Amino acid sequence: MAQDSYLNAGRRAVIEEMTRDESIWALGEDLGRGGVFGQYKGLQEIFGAARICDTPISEACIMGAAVGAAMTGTRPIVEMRFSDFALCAVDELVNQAAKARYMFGGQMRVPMVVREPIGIWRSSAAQHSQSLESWYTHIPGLVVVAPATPADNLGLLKSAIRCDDPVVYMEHKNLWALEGEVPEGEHLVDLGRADIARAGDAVTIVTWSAMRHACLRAAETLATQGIEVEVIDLRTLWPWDRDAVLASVRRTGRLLVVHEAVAVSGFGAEIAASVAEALHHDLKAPVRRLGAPRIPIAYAPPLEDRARVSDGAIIDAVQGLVAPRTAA
Amino acid sequence: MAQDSYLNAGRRAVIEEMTRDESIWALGEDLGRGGVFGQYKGLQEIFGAARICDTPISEACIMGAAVGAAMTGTRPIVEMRFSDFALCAVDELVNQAAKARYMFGGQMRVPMVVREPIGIWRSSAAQHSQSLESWYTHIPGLVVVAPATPADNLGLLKSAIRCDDPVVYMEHKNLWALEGEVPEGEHLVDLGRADIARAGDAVTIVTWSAMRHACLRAAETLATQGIEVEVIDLRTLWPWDRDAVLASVRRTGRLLVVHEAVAVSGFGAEIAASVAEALHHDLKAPVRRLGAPRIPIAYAPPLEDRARVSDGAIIDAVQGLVAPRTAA
Amino acid sequence: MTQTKNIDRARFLALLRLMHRIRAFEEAAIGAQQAGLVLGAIHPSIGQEAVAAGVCTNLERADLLLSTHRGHGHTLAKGADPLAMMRELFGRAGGTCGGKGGSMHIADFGVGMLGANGVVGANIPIATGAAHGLKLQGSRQIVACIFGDGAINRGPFLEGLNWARAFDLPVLFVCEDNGFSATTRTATMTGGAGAGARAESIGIPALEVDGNDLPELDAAARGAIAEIRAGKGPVLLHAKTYRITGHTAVDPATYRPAEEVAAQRAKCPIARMEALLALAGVEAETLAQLASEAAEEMTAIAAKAEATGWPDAARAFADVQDIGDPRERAF
Amino acid sequence: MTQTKNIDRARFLALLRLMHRIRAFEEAAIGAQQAGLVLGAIHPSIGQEAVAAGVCTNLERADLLLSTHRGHGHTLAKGADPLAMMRELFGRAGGTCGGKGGSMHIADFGVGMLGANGVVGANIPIATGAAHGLKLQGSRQIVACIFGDGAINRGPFLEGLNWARAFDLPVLFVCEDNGFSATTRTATMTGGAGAGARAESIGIPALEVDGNDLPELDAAARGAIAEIRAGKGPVLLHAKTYRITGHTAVDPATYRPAEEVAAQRAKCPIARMEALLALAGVEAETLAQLASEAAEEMTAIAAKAEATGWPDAARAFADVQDIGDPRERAF
Ligand SMILES: Cc1ncc(C[n+]2csc(CCOP(=O)(O)OP(=O)(O)O)c2C)c(N)n1
Ligand SMILES: Cc1ncc(C[n+]2csc(CCOP(=O)(O)OP(=O)(O)O)c2C)c(N)n1
Ligand SMILES: [Mg+2]
Ligand SMILES: [Mg+2]
Repeated sequence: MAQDSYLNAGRRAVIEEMTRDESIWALGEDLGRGGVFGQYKGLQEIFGAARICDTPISEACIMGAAVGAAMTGTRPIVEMRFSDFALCAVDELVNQAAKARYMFGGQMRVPMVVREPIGIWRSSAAQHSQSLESWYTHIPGLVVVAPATPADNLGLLKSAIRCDDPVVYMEHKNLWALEGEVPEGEHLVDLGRADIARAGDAVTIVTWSAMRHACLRAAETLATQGIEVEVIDLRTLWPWDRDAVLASVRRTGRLLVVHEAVAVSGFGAEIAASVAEALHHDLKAPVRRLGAPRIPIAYAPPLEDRARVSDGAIIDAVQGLVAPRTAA
Repeated sequence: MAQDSYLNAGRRAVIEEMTRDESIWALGEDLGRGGVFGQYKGLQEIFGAARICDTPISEACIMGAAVGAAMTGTRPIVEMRFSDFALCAVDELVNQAAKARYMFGGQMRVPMVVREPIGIWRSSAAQHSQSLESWYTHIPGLVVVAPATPADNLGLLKSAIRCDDPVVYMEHKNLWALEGEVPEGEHLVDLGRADIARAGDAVTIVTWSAMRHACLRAAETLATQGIEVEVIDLRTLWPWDRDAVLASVRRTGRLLVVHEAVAVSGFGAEIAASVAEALHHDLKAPVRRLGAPRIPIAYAPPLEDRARVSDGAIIDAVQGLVAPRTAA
Repeated sequence: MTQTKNIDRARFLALLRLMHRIRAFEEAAIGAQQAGLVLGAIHPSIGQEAVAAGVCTNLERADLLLSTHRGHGHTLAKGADPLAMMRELFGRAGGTCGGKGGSMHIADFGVGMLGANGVVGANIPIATGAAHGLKLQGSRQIVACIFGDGAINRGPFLEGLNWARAFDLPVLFVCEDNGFSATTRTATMTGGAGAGARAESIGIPALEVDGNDLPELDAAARGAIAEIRAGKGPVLLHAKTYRITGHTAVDPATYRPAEEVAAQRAKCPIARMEALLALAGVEAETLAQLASEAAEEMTAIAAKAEATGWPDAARAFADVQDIGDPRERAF
Repeated sequence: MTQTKNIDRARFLALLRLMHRIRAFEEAAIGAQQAGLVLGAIHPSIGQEAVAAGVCTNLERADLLLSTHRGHGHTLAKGADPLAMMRELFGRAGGTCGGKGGSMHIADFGVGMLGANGVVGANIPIATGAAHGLKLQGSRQIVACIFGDGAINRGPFLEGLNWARAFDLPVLFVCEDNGFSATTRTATMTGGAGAGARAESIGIPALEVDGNDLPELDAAARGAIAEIRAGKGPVLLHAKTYRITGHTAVDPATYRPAEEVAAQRAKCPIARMEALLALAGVEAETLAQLASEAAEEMTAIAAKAEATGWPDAARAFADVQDIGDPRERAF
């Protein structure tokens, strides 16, 4: 184990996989200068300009070209820069990449990873801050991943690159600098498997991406109040680890889902609904969700902060869940 | 009251509103020849080519131009032909139309209606059959409407055209030919208000669009078995009529949400989760959702049918909800 | 306009036969649709067969092709099995895509046919990326990408062409210009001189040909493909033709005068090819036989398709993706 | 290159003053960012000020403007209040957008400035549609749409230009070509001769000018705008300039040689305008005063912005849409 950053872990995943498999290449704007966050720093020097491929500002063609390139036996890693710009390439992802394998009767597959950094990043405003992971979970054919730790960014990105289907891989911009333990040898994390980030039996918190850390902070505080929560970091949103979540809620009887995206029709709705359907009779309190209000992300800090799920809100929600029921 | 078709009712809405307000115009491909389904038939003859505006095959520009035209005081009706093609214009809708009012601090509004027909239509396959309404409910700034009857297509489309914010207006392709009673005078239906399509006290079914009719058919059959279900057609998905739904479930104690879209992260998840959160202690059975499996829509009828929610599935689900609980 | 006795008779007889087969395939499909056997939309390419024949005959089997919603001709010309295609249109087992795609999504990767597409212009970035993939792998294969005149007004046309030029990719762009974008005359919605001018402004050489003149098209495609295979990067071929039928098989196309259609029918590439071969000494009987053989072949194929069973309904859940249960929470 | 004594001194003094104010505004903003007062990204247009000045001075107040992420200069030149702009960058109350937008989303509808945009090329269809709206309403206003050289590789560029031509709309497209798409040299990713050639291929007349030569730019913009206002449809102005700073204020731009930047710095439009005015007899002192006045103005404005309070947090929930509770189910 060594300390490394979330950003470097992702970079290492790309290096290891590109070294292992010559058919892998990366394409996107400014990759030769390291990409917009430095995730690709030095990679063009290692792998050359053909495999770390600078592209025009043509998101639709970046995505569409990756589909064609995947059909011809290469394995593209698509860099979308900010997930917001992936909205310029939705036909290519949703109507083409996601459906091709099925629509053409399984004649081929479309192995590609679409890296699209999500999340609020101080004062980046409405067009550079979105988290739309729930959209992709709704689209047949897509795998959806949102890592929260350096180790997971290594292990999940490697698995995503090895996946034979299109993967929407959402790193969180606020996590680039996060340091953490990262295994030194080959490290793969299975897609579809959640991580129990903290064990507890009072309440099950299901979360992912940057909110994992907020939930763990809240859990510390709650522990000092004698409330031990279990924090499950889903890591993969499709397929999500239903078994892990149901097993936990069966024990705790209480569910809180926490995500940064807008609450309305966020992926938390799917989890809360699934748990309510499956475990209604085991629940000791109603399922509960925390997510952003249905507002665009504003620029000014005091406004932007209103779109954030705070540690305090998580603590309050947990306290509400464990409080004895009072007549409404 | 007179009989009219769903298609004609929409056409009448456009005629009435364009007659009332000169700033309204419609833009899209082939509108001069009536549009792809005939929804605009004869309108260019009435309103001229400037107001019933044929466009190039440029979905991104159709949507983006509508944003600019709305900012300059006109009220565009955007025709996307099939909701699937609206995926070529997502940046324009989500990053531009939906956010402009907020992002620019309320300096102006973007009054536009985006008509994008949804739904499975026999053997139209994966790129002409999608229902992505849940996506739009997740986007701050958008109003989302999905009418199910001729009268509602008249009254809701008129209200959508009068709305000062962008409205995603999703007609269902399979309903074009549906006939029904349509009021003769001015008929407006408020956005955000559900329709209790059938009253009952055993189970609350929440649905919208074409599934309203499947639910009503199922309700007939169930009534013969002594099970009286309440069928709520939401009509507007954002804002949805929370009060109507909660009031009904408070009475029935049972909720089934039925929609044609993929179940995973469909808008049914939002409703089921909301009801489970708000009415956990009133529920006599777990909330329940019916939607499509997470598969693209196939072409061949036997495969396509596997993506449909059948009347039988609705009946089974209701029966399951009212059945006495047996140990699992 | 090609008008000479000195044409390669064997070659053009074979291509005429191919055009007849394309037409017969579509006529059989339209008939089947009228009989309620084909449930999805059909976009016939009747009158446009020369583009399919002239382009695809110059491709090698390993070369790749991307097509449009109006792609039966291209697909047949690339070597796909018409019975599998017809089964696909009927939605039956053994269709090219197992009945999952239908007319707008026919693909046959076995012959390098990487798909029709239901989204106008969407095939252009995919084709460009396929060429990018080939180049990365050092292949000598090339990619042909056929699209309509309406597609040049979509953004992906610009992005794909610019990309192909920026990376000097082996791709032949073919604008199959039938004058219409569905029911709209493309010229009324299009600025400038069209596909060729736009390609040239992006640095891509463009050739304009009479798309109903098969020898002219054949020569142009052959030349362009040789250049592309030699590594000179993309070329655009702009083939002007005419859509004799409506946009779909059920579109009466009343938005254009009957005289226009009649005049164009007389210029149909099959009629022209027949006239040319007659001039070159081919007997009328031989020519007539090609037509009737094609009709017979495709009628038989339609009958076989009709006699084929449906795909197993469980296939609805196959080939979605390797992980995750597609049935989760449904029903 | 303009080199004459016979220039309109008053006009160009005013424009020089405007360029100084733009530069001073951005220098103040960069300083404030370094001091931690501006939290969002800033894309400076230092070295590109002539484009803003030359285009916007020829617009009427009622005319409309759409800009990019690099839009401070355009916005100031269109007449927006620099204090409101600075407050927006600081995220304070009284910002042009109430602090909701920041640098990349400045808009001032009061002076016809319909928005910067955080999405490259997205302003082009919006501008086209604004012009469409104006035309429908029989207005004499026109729309100017400024975008970068990188934007011409995005699909909306093609779609917007074709649309503007198809409907003969009153829009001036301005390609502010600074040679870079973020950290990438645009030429390495772009086929053909650039914006002008692409416009012409779509049937839109194009003018290429030295974007650091204000008199040349001014004359070209004036001529183009007169034609557009006369109803002749869209024109594209391709202004070649250079981005002296990095892509953002924190980009050291080490991907280009220092000599290149130094050479370009010498050709900066402010220096060139000063030289020209000196040649025309304007005293050095007068010129120096313009610079120092601008710096003082913007320093004072930054101080005022800093002294301004934050917007009321409750505004986070305002102006989302008329119906529906934005707080539903959150927190
Ligand atoms: C993005 C998109 N917009 C609209 C359509 C509907 N549509 C299908 S074919 C067609 C006309 C296409 O014209 P062209 O590209 O010239 O091809 P042609 O049909 O003439 O072969 C249209 C508008 C579509 N399939 N995709
Ligand atoms: C669609 C989209 N892709 C990528 C970006 C990231 N980005 C911001 S500015 C920029 C460079 C734009 O270059 P150009 O259009 O020449 O404008 P300049 O920055 O040179 O003024 C890029 C790639 C973006 N904002 N939008
Ligand atoms: Mg056409
Ligand atoms: Mg630039």
